[in-house]
Amino acid sequence: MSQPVFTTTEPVIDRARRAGRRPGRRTDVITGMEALDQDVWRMTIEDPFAAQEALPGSFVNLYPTDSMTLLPRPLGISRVLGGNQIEVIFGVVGRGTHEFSELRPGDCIDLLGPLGKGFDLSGSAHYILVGGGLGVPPLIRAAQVLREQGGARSTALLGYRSAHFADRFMNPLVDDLRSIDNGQGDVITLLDGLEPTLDPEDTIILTCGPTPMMGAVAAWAGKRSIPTQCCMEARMGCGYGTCVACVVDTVNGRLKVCKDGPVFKADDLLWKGGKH
Amino acid sequence: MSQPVFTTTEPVIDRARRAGRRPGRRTDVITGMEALDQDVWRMTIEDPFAAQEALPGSFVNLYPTDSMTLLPRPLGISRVLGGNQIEVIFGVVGRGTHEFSELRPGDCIDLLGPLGKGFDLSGSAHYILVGGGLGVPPLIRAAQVLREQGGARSTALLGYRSAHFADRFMNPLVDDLRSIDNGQGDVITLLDGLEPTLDPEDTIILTCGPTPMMGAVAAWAGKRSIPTQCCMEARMGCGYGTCVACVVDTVNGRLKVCKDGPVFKADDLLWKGGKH
Amino acid sequence: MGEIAVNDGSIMQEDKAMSAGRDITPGMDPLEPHRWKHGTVVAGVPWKNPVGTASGTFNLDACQDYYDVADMGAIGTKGVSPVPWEGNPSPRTAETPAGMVNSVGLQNPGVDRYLVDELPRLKALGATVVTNVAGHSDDDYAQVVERLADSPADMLEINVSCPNVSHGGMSVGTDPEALNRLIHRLRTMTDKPMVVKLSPNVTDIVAVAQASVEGGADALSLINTLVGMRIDIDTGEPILAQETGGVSGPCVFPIALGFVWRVRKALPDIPIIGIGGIDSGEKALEFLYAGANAVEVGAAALLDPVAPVRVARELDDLLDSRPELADLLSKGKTWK
Amino acid sequence: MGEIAVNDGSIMQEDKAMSAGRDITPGMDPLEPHRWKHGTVVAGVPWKNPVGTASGTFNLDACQDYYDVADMGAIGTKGVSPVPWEGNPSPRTAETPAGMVNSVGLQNPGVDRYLVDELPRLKALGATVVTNVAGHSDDDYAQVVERLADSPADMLEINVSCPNVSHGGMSVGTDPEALNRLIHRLRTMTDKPMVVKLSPNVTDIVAVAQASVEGGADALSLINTLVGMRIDIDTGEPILAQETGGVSGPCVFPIALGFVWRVRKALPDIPIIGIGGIDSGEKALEFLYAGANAVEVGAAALLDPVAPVRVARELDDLLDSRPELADLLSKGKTWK
Ligand SMILES: Cc1cc2nc3c(=O)[nH]c(=O)nc-3n(C[C@H](O)[C@H](O)[C@H](O)COP(=O)(O)OP(=O)(O)OC[C@H]3O[C@@H](n4cnc5c(N)ncnc54)[C@H](O)[C@@H]3O)c2cc1C
Ligand SMILES: Cc1cc2nc3c(=O)[nH]c(=O)nc-3n(C[C@H](O)[C@H](O)[C@H](O)COP(=O)(O)OP(=O)(O)OC[C@H]3O[C@@H](n4cnc5c(N)ncnc54)[C@H](O)[C@@H]3O)c2cc1C
Ligand SMILES: Cc1cc2nc3c(=O)[nH]c(=O)nc-3n(C[C@H](O)[C@H](O)[C@H](O)COP(=O)(O)O)c2cc1C
Ligand SMILES: Cc1cc2nc3c(=O)[nH]c(=O)nc-3n(C[C@H](O)[C@H](O)[C@H](O)COP(=O)(O)O)c2cc1C
Ligand code: FES
Ligand code: FES
Repeated sequence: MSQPVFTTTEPVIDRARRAGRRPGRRTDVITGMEALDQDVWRMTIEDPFAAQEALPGSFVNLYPTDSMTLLPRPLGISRVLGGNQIEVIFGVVGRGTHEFSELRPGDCIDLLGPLGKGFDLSGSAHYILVGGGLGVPPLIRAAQVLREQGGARSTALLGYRSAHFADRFMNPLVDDLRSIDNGQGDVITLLDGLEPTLDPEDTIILTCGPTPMMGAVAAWAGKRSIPTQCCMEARMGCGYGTCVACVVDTVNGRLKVCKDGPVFKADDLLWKGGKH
Repeated sequence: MSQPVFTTTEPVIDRARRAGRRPGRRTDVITGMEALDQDVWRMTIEDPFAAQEALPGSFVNLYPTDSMTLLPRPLGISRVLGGNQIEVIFGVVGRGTHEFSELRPGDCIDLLGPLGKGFDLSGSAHYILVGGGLGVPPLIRAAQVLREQGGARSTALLGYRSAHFADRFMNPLVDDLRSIDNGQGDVITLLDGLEPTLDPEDTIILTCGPTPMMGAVAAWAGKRSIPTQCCMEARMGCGYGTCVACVVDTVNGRLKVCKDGPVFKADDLLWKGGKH
Repeated sequence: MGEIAVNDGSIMQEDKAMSAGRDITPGMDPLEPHRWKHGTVVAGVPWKNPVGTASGTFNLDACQDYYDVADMGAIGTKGVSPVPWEGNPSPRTAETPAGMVNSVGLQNPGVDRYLVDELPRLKALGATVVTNVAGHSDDDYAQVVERLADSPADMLEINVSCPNVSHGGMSVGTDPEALNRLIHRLRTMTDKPMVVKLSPNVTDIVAVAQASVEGGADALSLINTLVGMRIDIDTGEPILAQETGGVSGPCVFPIALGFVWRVRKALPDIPIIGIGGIDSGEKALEFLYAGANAVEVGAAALLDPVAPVRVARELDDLLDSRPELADLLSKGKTWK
Repeated sequence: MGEIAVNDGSIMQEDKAMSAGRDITPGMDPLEPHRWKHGTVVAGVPWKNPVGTASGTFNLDACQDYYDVADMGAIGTKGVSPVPWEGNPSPRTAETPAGMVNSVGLQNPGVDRYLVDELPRLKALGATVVTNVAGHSDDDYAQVVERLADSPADMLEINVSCPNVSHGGMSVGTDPEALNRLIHRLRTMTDKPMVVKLSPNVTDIVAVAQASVEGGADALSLINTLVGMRIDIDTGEPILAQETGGVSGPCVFPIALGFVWRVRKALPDIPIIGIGGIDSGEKALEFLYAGANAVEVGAAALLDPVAPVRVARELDDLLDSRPELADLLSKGKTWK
């Protein structure tokens, strides 16, 4: 009775490539699933296209199967593994991520992507990666690309609510890693601590985390004239730029987080309550 | 992460019994799955309540999981097996039965029932079970109950489109089995063949199959004054008598197939195009 | 915590229930003995919890096999007409994405039978009863209300919104003037709390709501079904014998919620019973936050007989952590 | 054929796709080279197949990464206004059972930018373009139509049905008189085939359709979104910043189909583009049997960029076995 599956990964990717297009939504196989903390999971997915095209800051749309949850769940790519797998790290927030957390290796998941414009890592400078909680994943990918490119120094400053669940992935990819949790302070504490060693002229900050945190980082960096790139979040309708649901206000107008971002220059963003 | 399941079979049945009620919809385990013919399947399901309460002619609601297919799929119970399992035999007609056909032992399926009023097997007579294709299943259950009751003689006359897929289940349960397929004739051919041996005063016909077939059987029996019971079909909204979607016209008004039936006396039915 | 190798059966069961468009609370047992904690009041009538059954999806003989009708906040019964109606031809149902479409057409045994059969039995079982009134004309409605005026029914619900009857029904419910006239007339005939059940198939729900209230309605219930249909692509013909029918089920939930929200904004004081696509305590709660005093469960009850009790149980527990809302409801008031 | 022991992965994948509310044809590859077999004609404009993209769910930069826009029957573009609009505040989307609710509010860069950017690029790529026209007032609509009058757009679609803008939009589309006046005025300004896009949030769709046709509409498209909302039960507040929004997706399918059916019955000759919840060739086909000349795919495209092409491919194959319907469509006629 079983009919051929409509979208196994490889044929979809191959056909799209032959047609000179990007592959649409496809059904991928989960290769690994690990609990990192209470309600925080690491999932690896086999998808050669996503693995090959992932920029630092790119995300993928993952789709739950429940008919109450049709919209995409955007998740940042944390690492590319072995050339044909991507890794995501996600927190259980609601119904969709709850469903994801119950998947196991060998199960399937629908995916679209990679999506979005990434961090600009072309400048040669000391990169400070400032991440908060579930904002850390895209910064791990940024660290991975910086390491692959070679040359640039990198320091990660990571803030967590409690368990430092992402340190072990970031650690091998940066020159220096400092992390902190709510009991001890926040990423601004870490930035203040790092400041004496910084040359603002030779520093680039990449940040991802809750918007208020990124606002605080941007304000801190602004005062010191350190160029900063922020990886933003928004509720999405499509994730690939067609519906205009995911906007953020910038000096260049209302832009789409999913397609014009998710990475924006801190200076271009109009933070809630005016600029910075 | 995995939470307790909301409705495993046993607790639902136990609680309902303690409350003096029937159990609502529950999730059962499939114990067997066998292809009987091209697009005809036999499925066995573990459900002690359905097994214990199944009348001859009872059906169960089975539910697909696809959100396009919320309504129940009523399927006749063909046999009770081992005291805690029921068997259904179904054809792949549309989306719901297609989904069922892809289930395998160990998979789960939602069920409600048993539902409906069954055949009246209290009369002592020679029972003629006249079935057509996928209408045969409830007659197998009737034969099973007649055999359990003991005493009554039973003959099955079964018509098929091609393969005689249900003969092997009916055969051990009746005194005589004659079957036919489209190439050879239909159940009226069989009835005509049986007629010389019949005593109309001591005969009861039970029939289930396509409505035109049952109409023909009822007309045949009517001419000979043989009491006949028909197991009817209708599109259902609920299957347990609450929505009035599944009506059939009778001399007693528009009745619910699911709750007032599915078995009706042939004489009470207003066949399309007037009463026979 | 290393890589985890396999899925297990229990997860599958829960996943399946959810993907079938059913909202379920794992472990919830609707038949467990339960003392209701959070009641509501609708037009002066106390309900022991804010969840009722929606008209047309409850039948006493069918439902009491599965639960104690006294456990519901209220029992909404099938529309009754002055004389028995035999409804529309079959087929009367079809499936739609996360929903269904029906064209039952108010088949019912008539008010006389109702008064000697379902109503007294429901009252004897301890149910709070909302009797749904159907008609093809103003006179029909008047006749039924007259017969019910000194019956033991707790509330009357005037169904001016059924899309499945050719006269009366939706045609009255979509015309504010005609509706106002009808409710006015019925108001003179009974002191029972009178709920007007509104149709979503209108341009301006507030005008219809206002016309009802000015006519003398004590409360509003909404929504009835939305007009819709399915076509069989093998024949090119409508699946329902009646061609079009009424859409209900989870699919109408956001639409129903929007209607309740807009009526509540326009009419801050009128009691509202929210209906449409409710299949969980959480969806019921959204209606209460939208401004409903109570809710009713319709199509979900067709897919599982105990769904109304389960929704009531889930909501009762959700209200524990929302004392402000629970308190307002218990006093016959609503959120905002 | 004995007992079969285990499920295999391939079945799982297909099951999942279906349970997620997506209608899919196993094995279908929308990007495979394909020669379209069954075209249609809408108000004199030939479409190479009967499937277009619905306004607001197509953006050239986003979609051309995934498919060749010339493969679609037509490309419906986002509503354009006389000047750039920045739309509504965020959040602008929420989920509903088998659907979504959006309150984008017609954010768009304005007609001037459209005329130098998206439109010429679409034409250069070989697309048949339906340009969606938005406005807050009659003058707004007039200004846009004037600017488009001698543009390369193939058809204009007047969006008088957006529930997400406070003036114009739905308020014109629900008032037959105002609508008739507006279409009359626009008619004098352009010879381009003019489609009026109707709102489902009305009591009498036929009156609105008739007003459009009498005003000079060459075709109708329906439905736009239904008003609806979701509430966050943790805060008690609406999820959308704008409170209410427009519901679309599979959940609206039976409702949309019913609207097309009723308009076709009342107006046998007007070309109709059917829209609402289409995510498969089969659902598209139901619209054609309901009397549509063509269809458009909206929300489904948000959930998979190639969905519109896939629907077109599936429909093209389904029409092979329906020569009578295919023949009618190719001549600009419709079923029945
Ligand atoms: C570009 C981008 C990258 C992200 N990367 C990560 C990541 O690497 N790890 C991680 O844990 N989370 C990440 N998030 C947040 C993640 O998308 C949400 O936590 C997730 O969508 C919640 O889904 P749910 O079904 O569990 O929650 P629900 O609340 O049930 O979801 C309801 C709806 O709201 C949307 N939604 C809910 N929370 C958010 C949110 N914070 N941002 C955007 N949409 C939301 C959902 O997508 C869905 O449409 C990212 C978000 C964006 C926009
Ligand atoms: C009391 C009763 C007992 C039945 N017993 C059996 C049986 O033992 N074996 C068997 O193979 N079939 C039986 N049927 C028919 C069976 O219910 C349908 O074949 C099945 O519902 C088709 O579902 P689907 O999703 O595959 O088809 P679809 O056509 O996709 O179903 C769409 C809708 O139509 C309904 N429907 C479609 N065909 C029928 C039908 N013939 N009768 C009632 N509803 C229908 C479905 O339940 C569903 O609601 C019985 C029907 C009834 C009423
Ligand atoms: C089968 C069926 C029959 C119905 N009969 C009635 C009725 O007699 N009177 C009435 O006011 N509403 C009737 N309704 C409408 C429901 O009471 C309810 O308003 C509607 O279905 C929306 O709620 P739901 O989405 O929970 O089903 C009926 C609905 C269904 C599905
Ligand atoms: C995000 C979004 C934006 C939309 N924008 C427009 C628009 O600009 N103009 C318009 O006429 N319709 C707009 N619509 C309505 C669609 O074109 C379509 O009529 C509706 O969504 C129903 O179809 P669907 O169920 O296939 O989505 C929009 C719909 C969505 C989901
Ligand atoms: S989510 Fe659709 S444009 Fe960004
Ligand atoms: S199917 Fe609901 S009463 Fe029979």
